[in-house]
Amino acid sequence: MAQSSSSLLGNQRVLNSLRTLGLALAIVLIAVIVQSQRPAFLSPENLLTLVRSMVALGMVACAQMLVILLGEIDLSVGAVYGLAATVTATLWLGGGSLPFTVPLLVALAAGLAMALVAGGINGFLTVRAGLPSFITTLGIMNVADGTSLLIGNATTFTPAYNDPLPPEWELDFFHGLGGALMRFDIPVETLWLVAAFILFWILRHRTVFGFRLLAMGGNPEAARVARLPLKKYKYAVFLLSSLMAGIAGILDFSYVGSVGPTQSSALSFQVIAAVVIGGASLNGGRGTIVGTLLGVVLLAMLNNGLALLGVGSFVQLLFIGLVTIAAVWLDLVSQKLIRSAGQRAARSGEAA
Amino acid sequence: MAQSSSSLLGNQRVLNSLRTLGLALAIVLIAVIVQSQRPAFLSPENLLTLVRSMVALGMVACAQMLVILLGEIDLSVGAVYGLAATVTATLWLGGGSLPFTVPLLVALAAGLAMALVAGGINGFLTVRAGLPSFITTLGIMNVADGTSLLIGNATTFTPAYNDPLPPEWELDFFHGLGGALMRFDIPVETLWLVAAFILFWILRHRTVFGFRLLAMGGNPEAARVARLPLKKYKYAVFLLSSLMAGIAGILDFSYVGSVGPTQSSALSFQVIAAVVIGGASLNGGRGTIVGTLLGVVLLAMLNNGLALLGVGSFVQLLFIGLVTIAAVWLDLVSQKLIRSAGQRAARSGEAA
Amino acid sequence: AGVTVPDSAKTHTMPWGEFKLAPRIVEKLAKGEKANIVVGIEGTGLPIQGAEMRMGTAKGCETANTMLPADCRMVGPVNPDTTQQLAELETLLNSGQVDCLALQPPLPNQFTAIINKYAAAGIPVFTLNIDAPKAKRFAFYALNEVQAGTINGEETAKLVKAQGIDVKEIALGSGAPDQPWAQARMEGFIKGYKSVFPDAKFFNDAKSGIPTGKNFTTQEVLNSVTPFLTAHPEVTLFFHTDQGVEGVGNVIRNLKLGGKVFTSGFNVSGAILDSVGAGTTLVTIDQGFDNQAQAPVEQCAKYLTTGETPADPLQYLRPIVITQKGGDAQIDVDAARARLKAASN
Amino acid sequence: MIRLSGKAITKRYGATRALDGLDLDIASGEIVGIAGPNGAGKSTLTRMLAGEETADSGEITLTRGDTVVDEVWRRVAVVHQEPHIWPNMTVEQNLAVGREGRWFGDITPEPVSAKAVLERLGIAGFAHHELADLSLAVQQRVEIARAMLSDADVYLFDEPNSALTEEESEALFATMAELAGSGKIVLLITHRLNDFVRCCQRILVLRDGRIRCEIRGAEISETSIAAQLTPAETAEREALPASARTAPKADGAPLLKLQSCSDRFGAFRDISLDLAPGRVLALSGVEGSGARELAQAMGAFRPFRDRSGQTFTTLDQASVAYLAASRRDTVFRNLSVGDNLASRLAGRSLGRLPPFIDPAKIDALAARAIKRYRVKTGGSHAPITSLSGGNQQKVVLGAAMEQGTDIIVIEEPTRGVDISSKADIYELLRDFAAQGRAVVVFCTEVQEIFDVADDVVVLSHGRIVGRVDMAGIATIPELADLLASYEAV
Ligand SMILES: Nc1ncnc2c1ncn2[C@@H]1O[C@H](COP(=O)(O)OP(=O)(O)OP(=O)(O)O)[C@@H](O)[C@H]1O
Ligand SMILES: Nc1ncnc2c1ncn2[C@@H]1O[C@H](COP(=O)(O)OP(=O)(O)OP(=O)(O)O)[C@@H](O)[C@H]1O
Ligand SMILES: O[C@@H]1[C@@H](O)[C@H](O)OC[C@H]1O
Ligand SMILES: [Mg+2]
Ligand SMILES: [Mg+2]
Repeated sequence: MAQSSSSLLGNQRVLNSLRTLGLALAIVLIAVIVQSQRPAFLSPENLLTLVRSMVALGMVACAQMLVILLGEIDLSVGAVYGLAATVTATLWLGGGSLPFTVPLLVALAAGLAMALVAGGINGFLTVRAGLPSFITTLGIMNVADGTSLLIGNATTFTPAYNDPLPPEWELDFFHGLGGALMRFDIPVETLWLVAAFILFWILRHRTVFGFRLLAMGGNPEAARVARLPLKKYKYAVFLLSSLMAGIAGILDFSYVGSVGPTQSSALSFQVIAAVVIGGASLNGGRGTIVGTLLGVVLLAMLNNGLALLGVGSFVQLLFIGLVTIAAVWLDLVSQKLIRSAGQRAARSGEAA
Repeated sequence: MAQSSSSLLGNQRVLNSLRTLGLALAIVLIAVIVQSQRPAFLSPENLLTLVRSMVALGMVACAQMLVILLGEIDLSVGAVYGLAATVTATLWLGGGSLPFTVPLLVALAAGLAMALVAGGINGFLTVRAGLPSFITTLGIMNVADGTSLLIGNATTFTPAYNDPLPPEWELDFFHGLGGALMRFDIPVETLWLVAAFILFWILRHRTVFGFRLLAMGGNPEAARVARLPLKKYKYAVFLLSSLMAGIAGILDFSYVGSVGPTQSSALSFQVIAAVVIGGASLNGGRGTIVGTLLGVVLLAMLNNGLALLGVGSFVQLLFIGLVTIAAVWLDLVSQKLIRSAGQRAARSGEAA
Repeated sequence: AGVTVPDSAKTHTMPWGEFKLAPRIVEKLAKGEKANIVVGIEGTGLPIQGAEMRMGTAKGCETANTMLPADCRMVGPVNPDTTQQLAELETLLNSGQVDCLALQPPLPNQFTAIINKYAAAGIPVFTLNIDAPKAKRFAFYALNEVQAGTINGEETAKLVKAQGIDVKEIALGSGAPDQPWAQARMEGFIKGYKSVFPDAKFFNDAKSGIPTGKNFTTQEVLNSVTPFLTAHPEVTLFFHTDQGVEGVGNVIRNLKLGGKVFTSGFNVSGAILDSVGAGTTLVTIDQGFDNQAQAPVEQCAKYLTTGETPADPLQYLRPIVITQKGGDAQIDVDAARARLKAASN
Repeated sequence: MIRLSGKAITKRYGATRALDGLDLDIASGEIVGIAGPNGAGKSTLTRMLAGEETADSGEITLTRGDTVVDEVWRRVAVVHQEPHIWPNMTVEQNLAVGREGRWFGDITPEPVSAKAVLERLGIAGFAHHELADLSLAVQQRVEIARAMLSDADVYLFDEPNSALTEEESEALFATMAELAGSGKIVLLITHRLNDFVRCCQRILVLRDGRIRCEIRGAEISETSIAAQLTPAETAEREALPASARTAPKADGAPLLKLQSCSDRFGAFRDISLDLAPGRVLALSGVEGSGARELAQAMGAFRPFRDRSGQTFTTLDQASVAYLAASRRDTVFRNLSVGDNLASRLAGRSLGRLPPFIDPAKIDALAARAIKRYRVKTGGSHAPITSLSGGNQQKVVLGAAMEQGTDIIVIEEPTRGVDISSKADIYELLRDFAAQGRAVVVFCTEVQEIFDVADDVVVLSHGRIVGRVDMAGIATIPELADLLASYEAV
């Protein structure tokens, strides 16, 4: 009896960990289909391209997942992504609307500081003023967009062709942040992505912080009754979210080699989509890093695959819509199957 | 006792109806500021422009509010808005990728039917497959965008200059739908807006449908136990939402005089913002038509006012962000005041 | 010490009928008040375009001020948004804030009705970059997109021939493959290229351009063109209709396909010119966004002070063709750099 | 004559047999009690009867005279253990949901009967208040009002009075008796054995998903029911009357001193109170007396306002854990049993390196707590939503007690908990206090006050109207009379 019940427990854990199986399956399926049409898909070059294209999305999505776990949302990440890069560029290279320049390191610090300020305001307005975060972050999205356009004056900045040219070491250092290629032509940027995933996994699944986020998101009222530090945690997730957006913006600037005005809402949208595809609930209390990773992979792979196939843009939209729906559906169906298998296993365990 | 409690009842009702006072205040405040700078603001012409600019936003927002009341979301409205107009245009005028044309009335019916199909799929996937509506409608947004591009072949359709020119009466009829000017130069479109607000106000506040939506959104589990027809209602709101988006798309097509491929996500975003600004909760169970109207007015007036003031487009973004936040904040503060007045009244009523 | 508006400006016969300048404009100019020249574009925050058009507006305004006192202002949504742009134009119209309008509608002929309203209100309207030929506008300033695409195609083909490049297949891509201007450029490119190589094989056609990201950013181009080129080794020439050509150059460099795969396209930036210098980008066309904004602003002032307006409403600006070495009706990389600097300062 | 019968009803959740071939036969005219320990299957049975969930097997039939009713659930009204109400709607609107009566117009319940029911339940004054702003007790009464207003043959009351006071319960029982008298079937589920004695003519004892025995008429007494509920436990532990307990005298320095403290919204005024270590303090008072709000304030869940108008919380003086009455506000429904138990903890209790957690450590901790608080569950990884109401209460109580604060403040500590566990919980609370800490409870049941408290403070109209040292109280009726006399002031 003790034996069977313990095997059951083990079972339940296994079941829990299978939660995003359906999504993984959908990804494998897409990979198989694309590969069968275009053998270049699984080539090392293309896989590198694929991973590289996930960097910003993935880094920002990890933090966004924590925001969503709390039942909040951060629509401003796209704008902050642009803001951090633009502020860095303007301060470092000049040419925007600021009358002075500063050394690279100062500019980088200022770029990230701007991101943190945005996050801090998001936190303040949501926590203190009690505004819905949809409004707060929508407002800050506009403010951040406006600010970066004002500061950068809609200019496109290119360090390598700037006049005056920054010192060699600065150019190298900046390129080294994200754009430089390591062995096997792996861009430095991808390391950041890997690091972010590992750190966020630990944060979410192996720290008191992550544990409490889960509780707070599941029932904020109960969290208030249990006197969990809801407010502090809200600040923390908004700051993290903005910080990751800022870092991603600067890394992409480094990788691309230039930065100009961007349309910010697109990234925010993709990021939230990835998190939700990954099984997080917009009502809070549910969400994992592995799920988020899979959501990011799905979106990135879909774009990559469609580009590989060279389908026209109209059809691409159709595919993206249909495949997203199908993947989440598959995930849902498999979750249901797994759950009922679990119940059956439990019953037979009891009968034994 | 009976007397004091009945006066209290009256009191509490009044308090309930004051819920969006803060927002109304914010709107008045903005109006006063803009008017003091630009006397043209309150001119009849400008007020007409203002109202006209609210038509699509307002009509779609009313229906979206019902979706949100149920705790769901419809991101596809922007795409459906474009789809209905494009389908109508292609079928009526030719020139897209369809090899035939049909009379205007058939084309209009087809355009609206397409909208309803989109809504039906949204409903089906959310209700039957149990997908989060964020995913469903995001997917359908892409599918609808793709479809309208495929059908319309990214052509820009202009009835008045079409070759062959449609019959005179069709042109007149079509223009009469939304674009024609009535007495005092009031465009027909605005009548639709007024009608939509009245109908949706009745639907939300004076029918069982609206009453039950409120209940279902506030506590779906209790609604299930009370055997409210949750699924039917979900279908209904998604269908309504798509229908209104379709109608708005066709009306704007009539007013603008042409339609082409547009970027669809912007409208969805604005619509949701208006609803949330109007005090609806994205968790469901909270939302009024008057609030939504105020949200729509706030956004439209902000755009109008900033255009009048002639601030640069970058600064406009800043303002839009800040004012949105400030308005919702003001609303919240006033709500808190009203609510605590209510609590105190309740307390004294109870003591009596 | 005001400006007297000549009679030829007060009423003017256009191909579409009679134009009557609003008396209030005549009066205000007579009083010495400033004329409000408004440039309304599709997206003030669009990469390259937004910044260059702002410069152009400023330059045009300087010239305009030599003719009459003028205030010039650029309006429009930050990113393309038809509804918002339309509402803004309506608002400006009925608050009497515009005395002359230079407008870029989001789509051809899309803003016919509002342009006609401006005309009816006695305000001259010019279009730029995207035209509304059915509307009561005075003139249109832009590239002839088909023609510019054709030139691009021809010049690219000539270089291919001259350098003995082995082109197996050609792909067409765009940030906005659904837009008419993009399709016109692709169409022109095919035509121009085929005038040299009639049997050239195209991977896709003008209606099915490969989408490379609707925000025209390099990031998006990298994510879409890299896999495409990886999967299609037979494609050795990639024509890109807009600023995203910068990204294509990057992709070719990143994939170490320099010398094997080439690109051509539109617009300039430091990186694009670098790629032209390296021989990877064969041809790029500087649309002169600055010129597109500058010309109608100057024309506004000219009309109000002299009543003159171009006889041909299609004022096509010369496409500035940039190649590595320059040549007939072309400029080389260095000259292009100088121009770029001028256009953005 | 209405007859409700069930044959071999079975319902399984995973490995749990919630109902295990239950047979049932009830005729109209009497109030039938259903007794059973936590997790016995009582709520499951009500859900089956009301058709809210379908049984795995078995049959439920309702006959009226000779006719068999088609859709049984249509004739069943339920008062759920956890109120199924709409927090975003007013009390009046809550009554109308699902039986709106007309398609257009201002939707309100049928005014005459609604007013009568609300007045009877004493909540007419709240008719236009949103339920979110009201206490659990009011919410529970709204749930009752909904059942009263429905036209049914069968009325199921699943712990309807777990947040009601003695008098309020009395009124409820009178209504139930009327229903039974008018030929309806009335079922009552409760853990207050005294309620059975007061109003039932027949009691079914449910254990492990089956009806194990029936107690009728004169045989009904608290002891006889208790004996059936816990037959395994040979030595039934009688709760010690307070006079026989040895709580330390209130001599240590008070853990908390309140001097003329008031509530911001005027729920209570001018409260002066010392909370002595080692003792269990009960706050008593009807809904609206301010007692519940005072408990919340002592739990640092609501700010106090001192004489100078400054606001402060008890957290400034001591560490406080607080537990709200409604499980809606205490249970993390997205977490497992184990995680709920660990939810209030931090630091080393969750792992060796503080910011990091060690799942194994949480497991061990949860396993210990499950045993200690006697939670009936499939294991610490089971979702908390799979637990019966009483077992959920044990989990949240455990979570608060494991927190190890100086003071613990609990509203309705044993709401929904069965009698054998109640005794355990009282003992745990007293042990807690015995370590030089203090416990404050707000409860509506006199029995509970009698069983757990060392001191009682009675509030009425926001002021303290009486203080009782339980050492001087020997019987429950004596306490009840005393409390009633204070409240009547
Ligand atoms: N949704 C569910 N999933 C899994 N198990 C469940 C579920 N609902 C009930 N159970 C189990 O069924 C059994 C009976 O539960 P039920 O709620 O009927 O008990 P109860 O008699 O009402 O107890 P209480 O007095 O504590 O309310 C319990 O063991 C419980 O854990
Ligand atoms: N006086 C109080 N009344 C009601 N709730 C309170 C009170 N004090 C604390 N809480 C609850 O306890 C939780 C944690 O306390 P708080 O909000 O101060 O956050 P915090 O991040 O811990 O801040 P601090 O660093 O000031 O302790 C909050 O969710 C809050 O609701
Ligand atoms: O060149 C393009 C321009 O003509 C269009 O209007 O916007 C995008 C640009 O790339
Ligand atoms: Mg605190
Ligand atoms: Mg129960």
